[in-house]
Amino acid sequence: MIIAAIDSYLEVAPLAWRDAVVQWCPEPTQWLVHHLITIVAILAVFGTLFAFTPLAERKLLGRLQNRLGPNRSGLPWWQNGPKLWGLTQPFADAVKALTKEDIVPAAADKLLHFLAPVLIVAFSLLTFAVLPFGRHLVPVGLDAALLYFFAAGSATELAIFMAGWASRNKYSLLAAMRALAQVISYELPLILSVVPIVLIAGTLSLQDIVLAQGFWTFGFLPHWFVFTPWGFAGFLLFLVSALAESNRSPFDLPEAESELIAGHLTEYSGFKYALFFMAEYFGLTALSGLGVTLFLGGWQAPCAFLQFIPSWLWFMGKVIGMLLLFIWIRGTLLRLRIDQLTRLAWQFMVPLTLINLGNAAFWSLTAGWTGPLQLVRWGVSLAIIVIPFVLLGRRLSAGRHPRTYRYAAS
Amino acid sequence: MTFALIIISALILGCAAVAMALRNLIHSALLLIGSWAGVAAFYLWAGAEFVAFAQILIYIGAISMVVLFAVLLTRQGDAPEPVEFPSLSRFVTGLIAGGGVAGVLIGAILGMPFDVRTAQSAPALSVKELGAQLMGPHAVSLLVIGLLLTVALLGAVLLASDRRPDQPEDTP
Amino acid sequence: MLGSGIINGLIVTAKNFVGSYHDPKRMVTVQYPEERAKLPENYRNFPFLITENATDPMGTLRCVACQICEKECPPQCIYIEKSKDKKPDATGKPQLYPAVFAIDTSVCMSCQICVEVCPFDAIKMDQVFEVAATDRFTGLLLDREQLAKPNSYFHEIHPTDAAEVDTRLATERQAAEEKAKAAAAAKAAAAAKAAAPKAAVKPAAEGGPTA
Amino acid sequence: MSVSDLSSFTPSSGPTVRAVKDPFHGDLLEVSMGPQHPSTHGVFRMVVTLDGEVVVKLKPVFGYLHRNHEKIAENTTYLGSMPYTDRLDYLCSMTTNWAYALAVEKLAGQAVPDRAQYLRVILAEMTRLVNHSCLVGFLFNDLGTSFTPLLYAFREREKILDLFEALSGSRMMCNFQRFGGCRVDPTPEWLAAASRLVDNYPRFLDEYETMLTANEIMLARTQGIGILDAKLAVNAGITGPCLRASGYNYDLRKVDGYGFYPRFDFKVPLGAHGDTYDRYMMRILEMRESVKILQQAFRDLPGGPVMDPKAKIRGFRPKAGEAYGRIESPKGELGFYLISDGTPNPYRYRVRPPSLINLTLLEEMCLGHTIADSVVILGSVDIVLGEVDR
Amino acid sequence: MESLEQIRDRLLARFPGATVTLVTNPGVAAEHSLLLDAAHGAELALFLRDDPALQLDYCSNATGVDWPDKEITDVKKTTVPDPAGGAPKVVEEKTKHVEPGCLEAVYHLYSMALRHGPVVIRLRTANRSDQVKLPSLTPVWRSCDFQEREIYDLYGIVFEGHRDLRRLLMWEEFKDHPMRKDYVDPDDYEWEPTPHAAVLERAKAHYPVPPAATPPEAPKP
Repeated sequence: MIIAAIDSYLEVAPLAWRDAVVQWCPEPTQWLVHHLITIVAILAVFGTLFAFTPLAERKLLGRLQNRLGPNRSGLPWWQNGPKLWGLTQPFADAVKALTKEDIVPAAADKLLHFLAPVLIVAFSLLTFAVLPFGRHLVPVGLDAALLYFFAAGSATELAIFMAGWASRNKYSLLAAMRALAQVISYELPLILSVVPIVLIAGTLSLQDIVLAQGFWTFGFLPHWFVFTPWGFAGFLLFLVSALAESNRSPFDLPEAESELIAGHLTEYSGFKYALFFMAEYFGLTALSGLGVTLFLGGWQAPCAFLQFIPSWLWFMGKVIGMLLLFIWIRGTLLRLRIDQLTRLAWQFMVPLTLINLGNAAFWSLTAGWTGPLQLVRWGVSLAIIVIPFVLLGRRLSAGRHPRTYRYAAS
Repeated sequence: MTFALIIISALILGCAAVAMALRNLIHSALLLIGSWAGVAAFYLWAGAEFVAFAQILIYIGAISMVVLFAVLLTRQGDAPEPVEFPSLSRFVTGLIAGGGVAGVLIGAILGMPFDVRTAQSAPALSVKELGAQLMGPHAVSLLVIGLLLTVALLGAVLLASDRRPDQPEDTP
Repeated sequence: MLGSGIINGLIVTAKNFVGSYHDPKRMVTVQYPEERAKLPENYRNFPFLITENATDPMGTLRCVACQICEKECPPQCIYIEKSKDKKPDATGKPQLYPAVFAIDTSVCMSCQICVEVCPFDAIKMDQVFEVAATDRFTGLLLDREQLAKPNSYFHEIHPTDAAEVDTRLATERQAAEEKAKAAAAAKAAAAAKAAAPKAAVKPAAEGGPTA
Repeated sequence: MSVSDLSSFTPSSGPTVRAVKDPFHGDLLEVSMGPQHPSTHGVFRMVVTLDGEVVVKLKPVFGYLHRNHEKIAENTTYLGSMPYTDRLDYLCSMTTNWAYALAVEKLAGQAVPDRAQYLRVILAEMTRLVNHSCLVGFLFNDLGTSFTPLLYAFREREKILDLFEALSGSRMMCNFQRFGGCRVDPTPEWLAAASRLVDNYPRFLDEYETMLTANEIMLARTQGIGILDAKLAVNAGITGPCLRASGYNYDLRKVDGYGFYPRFDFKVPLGAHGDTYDRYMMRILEMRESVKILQQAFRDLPGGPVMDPKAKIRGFRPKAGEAYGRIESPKGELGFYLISDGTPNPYRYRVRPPSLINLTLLEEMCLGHTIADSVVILGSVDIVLGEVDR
Repeated sequence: MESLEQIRDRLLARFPGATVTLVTNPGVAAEHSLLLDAAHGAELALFLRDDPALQLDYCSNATGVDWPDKEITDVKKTTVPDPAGGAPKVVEEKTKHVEPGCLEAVYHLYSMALRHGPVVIRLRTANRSDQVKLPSLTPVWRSCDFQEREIYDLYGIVFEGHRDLRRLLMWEEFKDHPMRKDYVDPDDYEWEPTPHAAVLERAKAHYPVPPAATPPEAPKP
């Protein structure tokens, strides 16, 4: 009984606090205060998450590479006090980013140069408005939430172009073009890999999609979409295009381009550069939030009896898990070349997502099958997606396989 | 509610006007994109969420890129040649053309049966019904548009690919 | 299968990640200022001059300013000026000593050729690597006083090398002493012999007048 | 093959190079991947002319690290030049010392005891492990990983460098060989530690191979890139792993049989395609062969003196004459050509640098590839600027 | 592999116009070499590379050597009968004459195909001042490309027929050739407190000694 009480209280706690504050202020401003608090809450939670993600990245990469990662930045006023395992590193980075000199090149287009970082952070923050953080914690319950998410996400390209163009530097323009080519060519597989979810769930609203994943067979087998053949394939395709969309590891062509210096960020320094950095991490968090909502059951608990833990904890746990997965991939994989990247998008990802769409259609048509037919359904669904994957994979890496070597006779 | 409408229409018309007047081509292109955003805001005000987000996704996401690439690849930099006004005849022909188009547009709008004033209270159409409508009565027009887009896509691919005949498609 | 190579790579890095928590062999870095890696005994950085004891460093320098190391040093960074007078060294023989012995550590590449060619084991390699100086010109130009370190320090940093050098020097000193004693004894014997015939003559002379 | 057609030799098997000026292309972009560049392994500069992404012309520029090592050597004694040879190829100082000592011993007819010969083989093969693990780490850095393979390789390299430090006193500037043997006799503990390290070195190689050799992105980025034709390579004097990657069997350890190499049985790996992937695999397979040689060398290391008792440290005056000694350094054929006129200083001291001559065909290898590939091709050729510019 | 004499005779037979002489190496290594005359250098090299018996397809090393003008005082001992009928006296006349020096390019050729040892060939210029031209062997062996550019840069031998003869190591505007024996290196060093006075004096001529750093001549008592 008590657990249920606590659960219901914790579940609704953020809303209760907000309503308390709203009651407290005068009538005309209540509407405004209501929304302001939601915005401030989101910014606070994801702001600190953004602050600690680079630290987690550097420590995790360090551990991958047999070293410790940052653990030196203790407390500022306590000279040789405890080092706190480097937990105060984000504040040190923030101070560094703020105090660094912000150089604007003379020939740059001042207005666009200033507007680009502002726009890119604004657009990537907009996407947080529709993510269902908890059972009751949905900032804006839109009917076409998924479409809104992609609309806000796709506007970042405009900001990248403005950054590349405004720096008035040949390399940054070249790199901006390359970044646009990458983002545009991976938007199609991103959206197409999500369409099967809409087809099965029958709605564009994210809250309903999470609710559609809310059942457990035998109490501990969740009905998350990722545990279906088309769902798992969709999740992998979503993962790869999310990596490309947010310029992360195997596709970090524009920014880590050792040939074109720092891509469209070459002429930025100080706080503006930190803004671009922040936008990249917000975009990454938003995309992993969407991935969690669509494929991993959003705020649903993995097992029925675990539901007493508040739902927004589940959501945050899964998002952090996705971020760690991205960091892990960054610590291992090599970078693709620009033409291989675009070929992967058009010749491998797009056909696979279309086939996956067909697979989901087959899945929804055969929803009625029960008993042994269930196995047949799974088998056929698996076949529909695995066979093209193997064939396209073979075509993509035609003639490339690890070689065996002969030794000289003499 | 009309107060929001005034702001949105001011935004749309203002951006379009300034875009037309500016010398710097890139700035005017961006202002054009601003006015498209205004149109999206208008849809939101009118309660049609789906159309608004589609507008943002397509216009601001993709078509703006096409416009900016076109501007970049055709003109070198942002130094436009000065536009000269030599003769009255150029002014008159301009006026006639503008007047003709404006007349047709206003005639079409006034002739429409729906009542402009009560637009904002239209019933909020849910996405599911919208989908059903699209797939139901309007399926034919949807397929025609789809066909048109694929043809455009294939045309673009053909146009781009025959530029380098000797470059084999699958270089390592 | 397309992704198998990538998945193997991920598994290897995961093993390293997990290993870094429980497998000391994997964590190779050391927290420098607090923990210090143990330097191997043969480690060499900049040369230093050996003095017999710490009390009177300039008095008991082993170096006899023979300037072999100055000639043999590839980057020519040693500068020696002989002293005018002589002072007795450990074996008592009067030897010259360096009035000025400067090593320009900004030029020295610690190649230890000076140690190899020094016949008197007067210069050995130190193990100091924290030698930051504020001024490029005088900070790194070490003169005789800064270079001289007692033999006990040499035992501390190169135990086996120091022991071997000391035994060799001790045997040489004994040999020198025996030779000196033998020479002294021979001189005494010769003097005695010379004195003996004189004595023989003298008694004869005494015998003569008294007879 | 007459003179004319060789100089205009275009790589027939390489990617097609667009000769005709295509009207659609705008002006070419000349990029100077300058002395300060994250992936040119030191102060090396390539003036690259780009058509969009594709390299059309590539001119290497040298001389940023030129100290005129040969003029210095003419003004110091033979022994005085030995520490400078550490600074030539600062990744493998032991093999460079040995090459110089070999040339001077050939010049002066100096004998070397057996234990010193075995020790030289041991140290040379350990240096080969150090250099190849370095190269493989840097190659993956150029390919875009965020330092993970590089730090795995460095972890192994550090263990070997600690052994060098315990033996010669310095990790990279060993100054260890003398004319007639080695300077210090290794202690039994050192030998035990070294053979223990060598025994579990293959574990590191297996971890590397499972992690990266079958990686799809690695295959896509390196196979078929920077193809080097064997015949052209021989004519251009390319030696070492780059030549063997093109399938030409020429390893000085087998050809010259210098030192005690004929006593060890080891195999020489050969590539088939001569592209960047083959060059990478050559290094991995050569590391496995070096481990075999080391195990045999540790097993039957003889006793006896490490330095020829008659060898003189000071006043070393070889008779007038000249000699050319060469060894198989990890980068290729490293040679020393000495002319002596009876004085303690050499009259002419010439170093044959494998890194510089392996760059002769850099342009032919990079033509037709993108700029991202040219960085990887340069990485696979394995140059060290100390040796290139001397 | 046939001995150098046989190679020389086959070369002379094959190219009657060329002069090929054997240069003996007095050292222990006894690697003798063939001095080819500059005019026919390229054809001789091509023959060495293409001859089926030799197949010297790999030029390992191309080195520049500077032999400056040597002052030779040849002592002629003549026995002069003593007019006064005593024992004949030996009179030494020292006649000093200057033997003209030359710049030399030494090539070490190996055969990778037949795996046999070095054949060393030398090409010498007429003198060290104006006639410093030699035929370039880069068209024959591509490996001499950078090495000949280095010899041109450090010794000043101009190689005709080289694909792209530019300075390899020094910057383009550098005038002199550093590796020549009579090269005087510029003395505008930055001031250094190296105890050796020679460097100090030369540096002082160019740079005022910074007041703060007193040179170590005045040793502390």
